[in-house]
Amino acid sequence: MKTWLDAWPVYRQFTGSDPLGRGKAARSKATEATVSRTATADRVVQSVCPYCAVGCGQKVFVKDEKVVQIEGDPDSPISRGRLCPKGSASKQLVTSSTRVTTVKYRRPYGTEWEDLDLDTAMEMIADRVLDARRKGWQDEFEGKRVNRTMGIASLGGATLDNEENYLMKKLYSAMGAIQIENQARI
Amino acid sequence: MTSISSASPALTGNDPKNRLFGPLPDVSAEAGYVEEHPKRVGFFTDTSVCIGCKACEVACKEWNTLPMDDSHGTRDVIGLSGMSYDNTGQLGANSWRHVAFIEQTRVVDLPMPAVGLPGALNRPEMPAPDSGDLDSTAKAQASVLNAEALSEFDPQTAQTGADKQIRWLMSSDVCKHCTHAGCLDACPTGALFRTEFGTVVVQQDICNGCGYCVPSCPYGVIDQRKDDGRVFKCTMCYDRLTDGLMPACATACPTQSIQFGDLDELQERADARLATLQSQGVETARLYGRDENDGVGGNGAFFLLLDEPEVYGLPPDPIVPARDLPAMWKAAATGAAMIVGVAVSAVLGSRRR
Amino acid sequence: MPGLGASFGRGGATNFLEDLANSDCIVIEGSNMAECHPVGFQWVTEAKARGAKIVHIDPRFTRTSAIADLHVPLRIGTDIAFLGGLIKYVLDNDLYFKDYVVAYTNAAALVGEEFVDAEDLDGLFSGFDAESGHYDEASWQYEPEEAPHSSSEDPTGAAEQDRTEQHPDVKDADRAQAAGSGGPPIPAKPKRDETLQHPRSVFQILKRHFDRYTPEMVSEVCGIEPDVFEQVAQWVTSNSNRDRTTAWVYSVGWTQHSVGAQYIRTCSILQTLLGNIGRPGGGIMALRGHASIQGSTDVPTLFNLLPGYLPMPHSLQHHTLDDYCADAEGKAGFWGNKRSYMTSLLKSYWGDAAQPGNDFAFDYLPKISGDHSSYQTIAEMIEGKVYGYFLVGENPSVGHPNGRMNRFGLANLEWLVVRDLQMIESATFWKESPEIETGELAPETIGTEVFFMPAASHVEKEGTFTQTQRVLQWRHKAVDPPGDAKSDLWFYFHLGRMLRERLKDSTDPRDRPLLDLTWDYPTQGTDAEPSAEDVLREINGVGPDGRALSSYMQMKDDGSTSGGCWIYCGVYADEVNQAARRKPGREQGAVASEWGWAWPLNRRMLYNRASADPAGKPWSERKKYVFWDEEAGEWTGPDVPDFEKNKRPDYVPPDGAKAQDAIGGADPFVMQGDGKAWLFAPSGLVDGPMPTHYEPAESVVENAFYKQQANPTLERIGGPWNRANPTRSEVFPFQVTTYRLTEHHTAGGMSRTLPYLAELQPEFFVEVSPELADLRGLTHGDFATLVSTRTALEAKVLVTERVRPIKLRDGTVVHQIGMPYHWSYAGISTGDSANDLLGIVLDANTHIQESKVSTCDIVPGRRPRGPALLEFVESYRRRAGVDSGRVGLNGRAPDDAPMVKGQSGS
Amino acid sequence: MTSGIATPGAGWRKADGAAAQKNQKRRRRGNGRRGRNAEMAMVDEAEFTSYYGRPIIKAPVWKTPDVPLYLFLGGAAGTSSILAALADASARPSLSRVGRFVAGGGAIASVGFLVHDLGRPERFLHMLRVMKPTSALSVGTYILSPFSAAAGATAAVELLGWFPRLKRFGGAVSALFGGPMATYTAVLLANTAVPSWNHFHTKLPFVFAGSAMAAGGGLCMIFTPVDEAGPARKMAVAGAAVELGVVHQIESDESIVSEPYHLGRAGRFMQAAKTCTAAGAGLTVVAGRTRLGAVASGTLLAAGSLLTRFGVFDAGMASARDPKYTVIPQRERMAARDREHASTITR
Repeated sequence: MKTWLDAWPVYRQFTGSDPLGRGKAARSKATEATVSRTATADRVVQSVCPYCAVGCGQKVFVKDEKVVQIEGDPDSPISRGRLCPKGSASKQLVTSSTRVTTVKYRRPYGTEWEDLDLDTAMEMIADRVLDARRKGWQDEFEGKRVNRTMGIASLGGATLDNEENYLMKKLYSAMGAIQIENQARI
Repeated sequence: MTSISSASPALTGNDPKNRLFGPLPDVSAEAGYVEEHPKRVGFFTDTSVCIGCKACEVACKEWNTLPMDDSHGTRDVIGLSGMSYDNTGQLGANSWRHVAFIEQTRVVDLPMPAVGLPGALNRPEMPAPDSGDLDSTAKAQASVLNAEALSEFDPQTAQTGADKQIRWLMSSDVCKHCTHAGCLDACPTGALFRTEFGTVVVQQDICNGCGYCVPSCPYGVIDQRKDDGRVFKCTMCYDRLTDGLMPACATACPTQSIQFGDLDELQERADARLATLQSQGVETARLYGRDENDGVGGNGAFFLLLDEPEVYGLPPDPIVPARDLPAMWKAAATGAAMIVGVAVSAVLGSRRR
Repeated sequence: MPGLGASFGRGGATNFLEDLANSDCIVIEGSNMAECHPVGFQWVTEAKARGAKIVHIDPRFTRTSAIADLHVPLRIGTDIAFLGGLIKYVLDNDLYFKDYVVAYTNAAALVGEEFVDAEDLDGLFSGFDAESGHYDEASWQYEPEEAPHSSSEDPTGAAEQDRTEQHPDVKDADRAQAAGSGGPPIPAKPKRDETLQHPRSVFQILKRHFDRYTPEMVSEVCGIEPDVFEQVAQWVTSNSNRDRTTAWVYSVGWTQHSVGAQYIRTCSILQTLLGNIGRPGGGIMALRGHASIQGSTDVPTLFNLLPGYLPMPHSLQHHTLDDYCADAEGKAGFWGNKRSYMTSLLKSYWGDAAQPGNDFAFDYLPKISGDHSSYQTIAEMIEGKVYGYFLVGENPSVGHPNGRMNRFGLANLEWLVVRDLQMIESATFWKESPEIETGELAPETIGTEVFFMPAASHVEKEGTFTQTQRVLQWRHKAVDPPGDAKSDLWFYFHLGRMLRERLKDSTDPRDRPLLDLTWDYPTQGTDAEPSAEDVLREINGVGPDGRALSSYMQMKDDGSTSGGCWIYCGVYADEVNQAARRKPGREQGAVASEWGWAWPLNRRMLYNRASADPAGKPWSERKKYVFWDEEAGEWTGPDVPDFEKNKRPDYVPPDGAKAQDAIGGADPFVMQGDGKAWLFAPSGLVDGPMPTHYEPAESVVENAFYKQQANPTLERIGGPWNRANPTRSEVFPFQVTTYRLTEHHTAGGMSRTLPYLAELQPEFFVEVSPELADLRGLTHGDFATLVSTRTALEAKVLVTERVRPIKLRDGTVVHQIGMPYHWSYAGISTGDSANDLLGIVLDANTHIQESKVSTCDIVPGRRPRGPALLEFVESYRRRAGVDSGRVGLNGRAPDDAPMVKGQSGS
Repeated sequence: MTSGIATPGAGWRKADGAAAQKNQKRRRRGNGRRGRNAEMAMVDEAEFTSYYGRPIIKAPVWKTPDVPLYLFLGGAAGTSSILAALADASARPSLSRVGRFVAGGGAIASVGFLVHDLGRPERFLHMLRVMKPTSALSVGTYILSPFSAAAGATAAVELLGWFPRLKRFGGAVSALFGGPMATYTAVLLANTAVPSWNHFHTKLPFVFAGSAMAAGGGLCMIFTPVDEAGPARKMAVAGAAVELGVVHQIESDESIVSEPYHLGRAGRFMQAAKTCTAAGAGLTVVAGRTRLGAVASGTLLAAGSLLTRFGVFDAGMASARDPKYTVIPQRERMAARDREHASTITR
């Protein structure tokens, strides 16, 4: 009976320290159980914002292998935990419902996208790379040795990691592709 | 044990403890947190350093998983507002932070130089350009702007051109977490409650969407989400506070325009900031919501503004409606008594049959 | 950035963001820092709170201006005039930092007699070849101390080098950018006049060159009042001395001009004269716009560079490793060790296959032969010369100027691979682009095979970004990417693996580079993700003992060391991923050296030896930074000295010294051949040793300085899809500039798709002044149509006094239109794409387009739809006397396009 | 803040160039009904500023006609219940019976409207979680609940003819709450930030009391034989007089917040209400003792009351939507305070 009555805020109003029912007496069960989702995250990972080049530190909170929060990393001496609207929207960027997560394929003269298996796509791309490389190959240009292909070009965004850029340039150079460019030019 | 009636200034008209109105040194204790409780926390929003980036808006939405908004509670309707860079419009159920943008000019008293342009001549369908009056323009430019005038210039104000000065005010508005909160007074379910931190929060498991808090807020903060029925507003990230974290907006704010902390400390900081600005000649600077003697007993979230409050869409002299509650109940009781009186005399004054 | 590289020896920002808090005056010019780098801007507001003056120089009154003490609304494209005016002001009033200038700059160097200044050739320097549009830099050289080649060990090679260096094809290949780390080579040390009085001293040449940049001229050209100029000059100069420093902040508001590199050069000259380089609170802060745009030039995916700013071998110059290193062999500074860096790179690429006997596989590298930059490549695509294209996190259909031309390029490929998070416009051009509506493209005519490969986001992979101040920060992986999404590292590793597998039995010598490639990165997890940390270690380099190198000074030219990017050497020192260091900022000093890792060798402020006087003492207590500790016999301070730690300040290089040993103890610019900051750049820039004001390629104003209207070397790409608006055309009477908003990110793929960002700036709009609105009858909130020779766009109109018409002294009024460029047809917030309006005109130094200024017309109402749009734009072209912009099938030139029924070019 | 409202921002003006933004320049009905001093006149001329003409406070989200109907029915039911109880005590069975039906029907319908107006109707019982004297809705809940229970039950047993003693007790209970039931709704409106309600917080209860009497009396008149309906007629006429009198006070108030009672839809409602009420009261006096006259006048009175509720409701909504009703009174208040402050200083 006592417990049951205690659960009724009016009773708490009459018996407690909050007669007007605007504070303690009005607290609900859910309120008493309030917990921040940063507190319940399985882990926190330190990352860096992918938008502009200030390089703000981010803390990525993960729960059940899902990103549940991304916020500024106060440890960063550069950003001191702050983020701009884009950085603050990073979780939405990562968890966006419109992200495309499967391979899409458009055949020549096709009018619609088709689904394609990732492995098949990789095989097809590898075939096409070798073919374009061969078709665009130049041993010499205007009498000078160039050992290159003009059949393949590439344009990377400046949100590529250094490691990715490195592998790209290394692979392209080895295959002889030279028209390798980046947002850094823009 | 206190009885309701003896503790009900609203009904008795007796409010010695300032429970309805006036300064209140310890809002949490008044709300029943009589034992040890955290200090009252708040926001100090210093608009003189706001860069209008809206990080606060986004960080708030991300943390609180608010829906996209057109500021009227309906979703998926977006369009350019034309109100400078403000496309949020106002605080609402889905926008708990709102950055206001106000473009202002101060005309330097000069004849406006005429305007001409290259290339307009062969476009007869266009209005013919006036020929520029070189002399008056040059004279105007020369006479108005000199280094002295510039150094006297309001340091908060950037300068553009000779004939007018421009400034662009930006301010991130938020729930004020009033000492005397109209919404909290109005809520009939106890969904709105004051937390141990002195903030005012809606308990979403309780709210039944009566909507009474909406017109009770003198700042027009809280609003109903139409498709949900319940009301929503800034919680000052109550859940984060319980985890010892700062609210999301203050965490994100790049220039510390939004500062979070213990209210008394923020107030000191704000006073110092105001003094600095005033010593620099920023005459238009003033604090808003800092005064505990104002109509809501002071705000938990207060501001340093550079113009009158209404310029930012804030009421210049808000008063919590409950200030007059005793008078209202008195009038209602008198009215009720009057009905009984009229009815009794009507019955007594009528002949039977 | 060659502007910085040619001036100081490295292309990176000289200071770091946090250091802005130490400034006494900050000038933000060519940058809208508060909007585009809001979090970095906290250091500006901090400086302001400490009493610093903040000046914002920008055509528009932006959110940066709102916080600044002073906004200077100069006319778009006139920064050189403004900065040149400041240089003259400094020189005329003897306000330069004399001790600094004499000791640390090339002010005292003498230039050869053949040099003729632009002052005397009406805007052209000596050596210009009108036919090719290129300069020969020979006449810009120093007067040598001794005969040029006597100190060189390889006279023939060097001579050969000198000859080919000036070849147009080599110029086209963007050698300037190779100054990203290591200044351009100079043949010999110059004669000097320490009194600075010799008429051919750099100092006197500079004085004469900037003589006509008077306050009146600045006022006339920039459209600002002389008193505003005076105020800026006064704040800047009074805050630049032993005790005080001024910082300059720029961004793409400078680089995206046809004279972009020279904008930065002008600022470099000014900041050098004021003694603000290498000192706390000083410097030139280059703000990059993307998470790792600095990294993307350091470890480049650029046609003309190899990692660490080593130039890509050129077919005319570099047949062997010896050729490649000839310009550097025996030279002072960086160039002296070029062979070590290159050899280490080749060892990283080809491992055991790179041996002294085969020139360390130098021949495996493909050679460039001219300009192969992005826009050139697009033009070649339209001609059908390129078969396959990879777009990796890039959306040229929206992000590049002249989107129509870009889309025509894509439509003429055989195949296209797009790797991105969202379905971006560059992947859907074949069915949704504006050209589908106009009828210029149709799915049925486009043979391009498109593979959309979902990519991993920044939290779904690990690796480093190099941010704007050269700091590498490691990102840890938080979660696995969803579905088929994979990191780019995964994609390229496995693509390489598959190619090598396919070719494993090949005997074709052209396949050797692929087969000999070191490509054995360990993989982890079920999807066999290669280890990014392993790649980083390879980039760092490994010594003969198999351990990670800790400094590029350890690199050898005998093949005993490897290293994929010499300037990043040290990032894996002591076998520790230094970029992953996360010692909280509050637990370290202001420089925070233990957070991440900065190239070179974790130096946060470049050229910081200049923060001390020639004797090694701090210039002042207030601006103390790095100084010589005589007792310890080393340079010390809160930062890593950007100098050899134990090189005494009074060190004088002995005769015949090479590489770093040839740099004196009082020469802070260790990457320059002479250890000096360059007020005059005898080489390194293709459009002049000193900056001159040219009008933008598309301008409504005549150049008031010289007869030469625009940059004589600017690069155009011709075609019906890239017509130019004529200069001072009455058909296109308004200037237009493009920019970003805080709420969106570049081409919008990462912002227009996100509800929280899309709703903040929901529609494409343009900003116009009330005067222009009156003139053209534009209504706030309604649509207007903007027209150029490329196309026409519609946008909502925001009438605002923040955009100001510029009144020039001759009575003309220049109306400027502001146009954010984030939109296109995909995503939540949509609109026409601003970049479609722009043409492609390039800075010859960088091949960066002039997207910050062009011309257009604006009329009320919405644009025509469908084929009517083509006719509408064509009518403007006709009126402006411009060639037709009509194209044939899939955007090809009308003539060589195969005729298809009902679709012929006009 | 001494700069006063004539010089907001010391010369700074909104830089618009956009016609859309220029709509907030002026104010006020121009009928010169102002008495005060020259300083007030200066205030009159002042431009008032706002943020792009946007409202400062949020207008109530209450649905219409639910809430105006609730106000009307609650009032009519409340007064009817009193009338019924007194009629019962004075042996007027018909009037008592009618009064109980009106009270019961009105009470049940009000509860229905109230619940329907909730955003989450299924949670209507949460109203009983707390008892808050600061909330008119909470206090109202503790008035409405016993009232509607009692009135409803009384009407039910009246209809069924069971338990006569219980009926009398129920009638007495509902009568006890009838008065508060009729007037608390005025506090419900006045205890908000809505300018045109809040400003008249001491007047609205009397408007509502009068209006409720007119409605309750009117409705009872309609259904009660004229012989027994004397008390209803008297109460109705008295109520109408009170309503008209206090409404007149509100409409002729100095403050700008009385303006919405004249303008637009609210103004039309108020005008119609006055007409109906006055006509109803007059007709009651003249022809209330005839069956037809009773029906007609009762209907007019009830309609007048209903229209008053709609008018008051709409006036409040209009005052909430236009920032001038928020800003100008507050500015005037501040100016008055400043004057007072200045005079205390000089004294």
